[in-house]
Amino acid sequence: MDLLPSRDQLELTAAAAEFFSEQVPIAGIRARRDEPASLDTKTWLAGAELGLLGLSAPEEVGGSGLGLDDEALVFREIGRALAPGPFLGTVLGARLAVLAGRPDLAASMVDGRTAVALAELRDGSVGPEGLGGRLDVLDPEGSTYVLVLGEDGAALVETAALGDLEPLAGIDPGTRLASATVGAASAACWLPADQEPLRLRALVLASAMLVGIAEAVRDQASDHAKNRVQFGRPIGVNQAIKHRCADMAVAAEAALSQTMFGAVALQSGRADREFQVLAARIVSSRAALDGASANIQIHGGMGYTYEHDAHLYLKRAQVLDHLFLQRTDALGGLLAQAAAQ
Amino acid sequence: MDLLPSRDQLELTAAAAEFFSEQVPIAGIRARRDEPASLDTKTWLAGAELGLLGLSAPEEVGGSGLGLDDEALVFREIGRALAPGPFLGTVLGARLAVLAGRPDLAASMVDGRTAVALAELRDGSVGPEGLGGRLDVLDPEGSTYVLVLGEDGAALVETAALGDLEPLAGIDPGTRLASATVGAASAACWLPADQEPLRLRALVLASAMLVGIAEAVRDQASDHAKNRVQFGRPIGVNQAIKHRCADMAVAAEAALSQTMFGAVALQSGRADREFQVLAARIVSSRAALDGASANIQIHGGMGYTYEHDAHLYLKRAQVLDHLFLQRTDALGGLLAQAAAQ
Amino acid sequence: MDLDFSPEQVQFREEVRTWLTEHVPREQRPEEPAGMREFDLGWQRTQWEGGWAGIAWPEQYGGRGLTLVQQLIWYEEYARTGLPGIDANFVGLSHAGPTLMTRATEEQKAFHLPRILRGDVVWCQGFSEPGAGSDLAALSTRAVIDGDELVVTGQKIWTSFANIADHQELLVRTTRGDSKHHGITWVICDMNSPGIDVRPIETIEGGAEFCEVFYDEVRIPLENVVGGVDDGWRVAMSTLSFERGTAFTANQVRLADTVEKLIDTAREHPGPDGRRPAIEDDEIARRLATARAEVAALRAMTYAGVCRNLRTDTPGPEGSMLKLYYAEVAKEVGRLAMDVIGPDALRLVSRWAPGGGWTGNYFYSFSQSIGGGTSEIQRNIIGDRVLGLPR
Amino acid sequence: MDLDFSPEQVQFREEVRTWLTEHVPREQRPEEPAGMREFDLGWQRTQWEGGWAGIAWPEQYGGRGLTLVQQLIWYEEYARTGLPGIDANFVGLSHAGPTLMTRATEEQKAFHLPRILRGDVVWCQGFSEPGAGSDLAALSTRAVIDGDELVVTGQKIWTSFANIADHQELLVRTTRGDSKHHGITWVICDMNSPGIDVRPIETIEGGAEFCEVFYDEVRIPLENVVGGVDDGWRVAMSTLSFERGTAFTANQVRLADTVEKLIDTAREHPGPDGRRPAIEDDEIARRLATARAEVAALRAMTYAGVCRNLRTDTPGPEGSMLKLYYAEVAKEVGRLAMDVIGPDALRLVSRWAPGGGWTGNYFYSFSQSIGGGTSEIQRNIIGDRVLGLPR
Repeated sequence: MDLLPSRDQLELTAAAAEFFSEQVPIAGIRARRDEPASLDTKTWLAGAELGLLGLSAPEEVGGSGLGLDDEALVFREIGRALAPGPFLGTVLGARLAVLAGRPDLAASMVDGRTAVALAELRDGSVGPEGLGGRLDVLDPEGSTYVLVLGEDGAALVETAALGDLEPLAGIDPGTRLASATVGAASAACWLPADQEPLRLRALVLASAMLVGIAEAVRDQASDHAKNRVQFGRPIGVNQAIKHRCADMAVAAEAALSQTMFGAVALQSGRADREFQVLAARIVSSRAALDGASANIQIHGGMGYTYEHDAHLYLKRAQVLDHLFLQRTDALGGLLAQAAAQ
Repeated sequence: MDLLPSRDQLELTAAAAEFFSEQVPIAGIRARRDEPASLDTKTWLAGAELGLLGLSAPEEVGGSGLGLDDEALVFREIGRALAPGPFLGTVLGARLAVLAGRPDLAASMVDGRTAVALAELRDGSVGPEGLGGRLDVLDPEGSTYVLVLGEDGAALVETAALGDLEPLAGIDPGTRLASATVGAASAACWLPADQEPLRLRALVLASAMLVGIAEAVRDQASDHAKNRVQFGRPIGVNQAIKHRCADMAVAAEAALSQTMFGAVALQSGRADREFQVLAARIVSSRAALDGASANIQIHGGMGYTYEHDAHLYLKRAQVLDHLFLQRTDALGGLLAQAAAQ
Repeated sequence: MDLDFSPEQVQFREEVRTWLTEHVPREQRPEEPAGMREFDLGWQRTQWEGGWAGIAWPEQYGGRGLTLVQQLIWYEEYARTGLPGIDANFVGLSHAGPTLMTRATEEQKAFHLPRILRGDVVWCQGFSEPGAGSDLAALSTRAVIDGDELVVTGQKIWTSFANIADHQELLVRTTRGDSKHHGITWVICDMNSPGIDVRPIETIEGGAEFCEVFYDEVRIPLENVVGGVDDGWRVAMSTLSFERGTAFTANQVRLADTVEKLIDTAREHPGPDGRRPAIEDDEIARRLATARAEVAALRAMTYAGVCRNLRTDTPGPEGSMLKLYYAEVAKEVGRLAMDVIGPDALRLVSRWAPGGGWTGNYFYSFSQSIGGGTSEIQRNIIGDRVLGLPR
Repeated sequence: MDLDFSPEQVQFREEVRTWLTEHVPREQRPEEPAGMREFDLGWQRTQWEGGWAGIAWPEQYGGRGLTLVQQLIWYEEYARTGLPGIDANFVGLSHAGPTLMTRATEEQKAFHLPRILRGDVVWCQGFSEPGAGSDLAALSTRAVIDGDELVVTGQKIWTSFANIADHQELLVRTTRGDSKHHGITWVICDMNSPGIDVRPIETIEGGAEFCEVFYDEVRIPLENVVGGVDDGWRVAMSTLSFERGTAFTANQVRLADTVEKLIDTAREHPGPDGRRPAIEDDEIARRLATARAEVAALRAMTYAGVCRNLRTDTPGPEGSMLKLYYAEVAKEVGRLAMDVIGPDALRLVSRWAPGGGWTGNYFYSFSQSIGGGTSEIQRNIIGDRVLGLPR
């Protein structure tokens, strides 16, 4: 029984963190706000080169064959760095392609040539025969496929098959948003839910990103509390600030522990894996949203400016909070489970 | 437009407050915890003598002919003092008797000879023909009637007609609780809801008591924060304490203002009276429950002892929170109203 | 107690309502600064001509000399028209004007007050600095006396409408001594003076509501000082307590309106289960009802506060209670709306968009517990001054 | 990472489970003190005889010398039997025992530790005083050295089981100097000494969980001092951080069990609308699910904490995170239950009643954020020691 990162895992996450802080600084989100793509191709390919897209993919398709725990730890860094770009869709897409018997496709995703955007079904349905309905698409620019999760399974559908995308103003300057209405589009790959619970895997990775955000805002707020002086003392001496930082720390710690628990539970096929993953999503969403909100308040006026990073954490957390499963559905789903093992 | 107490009203409430603090000290609740009645007859009659039971009753039945605002201000003092005894039932019962054409009965309530207990219908129904079902009865000892509020109106039913009451352990040492199951009991008086919205009046008085509790715990917590020294300073210097007291003060102020607004709105027959009264109940319940809970925490270990008064405020607030209307029904009812005037 | 307005007050409300219906600007308020300035000043001038400027201002300064109740009625009716705030005229009418009335010389009053009421000029406020937020008295923008002028160098922040203002109520440090409250001077700064540089600040909601103002040896005549050199803290404090008076009413009425609009949205928008309207969700329904109750209580508190002011004539720290309660309710309404709209929460819609935008409103709501004194500062004030807790 | 216990650990759990099934006391725990003492000590003796006393205690002190993982497994399985806490044995096993191991002389250890494990004696704690709650070091119970004895006069409070205890870990002030942390002495007090008066304190939940202890010139041999006269603060601190280690696991498992029981209650009890079961109410359902998620996270945090302890061997301030999170979840569960049962909230039912009592549990839940260090103190510790914020 071990819930702490191994030495290898610490090295892996340090490398990922270094890549993001050097190649994908948060300020880049503001700089690129009017670009069609939230991340430039060069950086995307550099990330692929570093192996970020194939951590859990088998070696046959160019992956590293690591576990979901490793991947979750790296997605925590993606969340912490607020790295934009279709990491989530592409990593999940590669797994789908592998399990659906399309190693060629998976390989082109792992090496970064083929990007997969996320599409959330707002209305309609998806199945082995294809997709129809209304969708919200995240970061479609440059993607070859979109990943759509349905009740019965997950599909990869060609982005081109969605027809004209209507760009929308999204809340997160680091996530492009578009809307699509599709009559009928065929699925390039289909993975039935009873073969692999891809939604749970997606939730683990989203939870890990939320954990990274919760930790980042805890640290940003604490740093500010140490350095910002008002009334002759750092504001962190005030319990209104200190206790709020403490609450952020506790929520982040709970979210991290539960998310790793969920990752391992899913990976090891525990009977209560769905329980544990849903619980992870619930506590990590709360930690990130509450923490990001508190961080804005702690920064006062500065936290309300576009120039500061504080709002970017909140906005990304809001986006993640709506991915793969609405919060109320996660709660309903958790209550429907048998008690934890 | 005036929402502040007049000089007369200040005098009236000062007299009531003095009576309660001298004749009905909170410590008496602990002292009488094993007595059948929560208040002794002598004190009850002294209260009647002072006119507390007939504030809004017409002079013909021995009342003072004052308004609901006056009565609400006095019930705020009853709440603040945690005074036990069937004040609420008897005052409402007297109004019911007056409006139902039984001034004789009303007169005997106003002068304290006839006490009216509150009965909450848990299951069953009440109408002009009478009452049947399961009831919770509050402070039945010594009462001649119970007051039952139904959807269509309010009834006075003889306590004796309820048959054997089963005494229950209640949460509030200052409120006796019993259960009754009634096949059919006739109503001594019946007041249709379309003639007089007695439930709204009951809610105003209960809200006023909740306001008194919210103010009492605000004051008790603030006093403690000023006097309790830890780490060499009064604990009130700590924002964890100070800000909590501030929140209590704001909630109490909001509850007081809205309750008086509701009282006047009901009294003057404003079109939005139900809206305003339900809003009063909602904010005053929250102020009292949250405030009483915070007060226990601020008192630390002492607040967790039976010997301290802190728990008595919480327990009374819980009882009041369940009277006449469940909180969720108050919220549902408020949402069903048209917007405020 | 009663909720009845006197026949005169009822008639006053009728007049206000009629006049507003006839005179409220029909055209859209321009978003670019010059047009916005023209719009706001023009509208103020219309009010002035109609006799509605400075309802509770003393007659000697061109006001109507009526009570706070009439002022309250005006703000209620004004907010009900759905117009935005009093915006570019806010500082002049609600901060600078009242300060001048209390502390300025007759000459200063005679010059400035009529111009404010008539809509001739826009005022802005220069109090906060990057290093002096909650701790306002820590301000360090320096002013040196040179002959009959102050020479000002430094920086201010969070200045609304600095880009279109004519005058600024400016706090500067003239003496650096032992007490940070001593040595501050309150001075009227001409925003067209050489050496002033104004830069807009973009907010998290989008758009530029505030500016930074930089001062590089800006020369201000000493005769523009109000209340005496080094005595500006006392002058500024009189403004701050006025700020939390009835001027706040319009915000509240607008919040009540937002809650009602959100209830309407919840009736139409699919709820969390994707089938029933959001309002049929038990949790959402209860939170909507709670917001309704709290907004009602906010109004009741305001009324009680006005009554208290009528009796005592000195606005107390109770204004902080209103401000705090308002901010917390506004933030909860912001969050609640995000839950009502579900996955639509990903779409950014400006709160000024026709039909209202809930995501824009959500981000905007974060400013409510920061601007005009953070909720933490309000809790300090309530703890210290209302409850008398030790510092 | 993995959640798999080693084959030895799995086997250990099996053994624990089997043994507990066979040996758990069937009779009701008596409520009167003498019977309760006999029950608790008898049950500890049974565990000792079965080889389950002091699982993570070093072998040299009669323990099993196993790791915290086994200790965790024991607590998990123990709590699953539905037995109450380790109660009268708690202070001996989880506070006093570990302190003696770290700080006592070989003689003291040899005398006391086996007696604790064998269930020969009950220990209680004498730390808090009426004037020294959160500020423990402000304690003023005085001890004067007289020959080879300490003479103790003063008062302690919140002492569980003082009425049935044999020994007490007692903090007294031997020197009053500049530093309040210096001059405190940790001493073993014989609870049968003349001059000790024990009075029960009734709680808001009903029943007397705590006692006040009064000392009137109580004579304690100096050889009972642990860690040196005046050096008791350091001794006490080692106990306090142990307190927030695995001993806490049983509470958590019990809280998880409470949440599951509440879910069962919500399936059966009518909800707020009086028609559907409470669990079909959207708000109640979400709060139940949130509680489930948080209790799961509490376990995950505990596991992560045990893993950290295995690596570093020094329990850090992270224990305060667990304690705080636990307390806040427990309080929310207490409130939630009141909403689940609706108007039944007026009936007082002890949480020890067969089937469980939600009103009793609600009042009890208030103690969770007070006892063992208030939630405010935990937040201070987390802010100061985990986040390094300025004091």
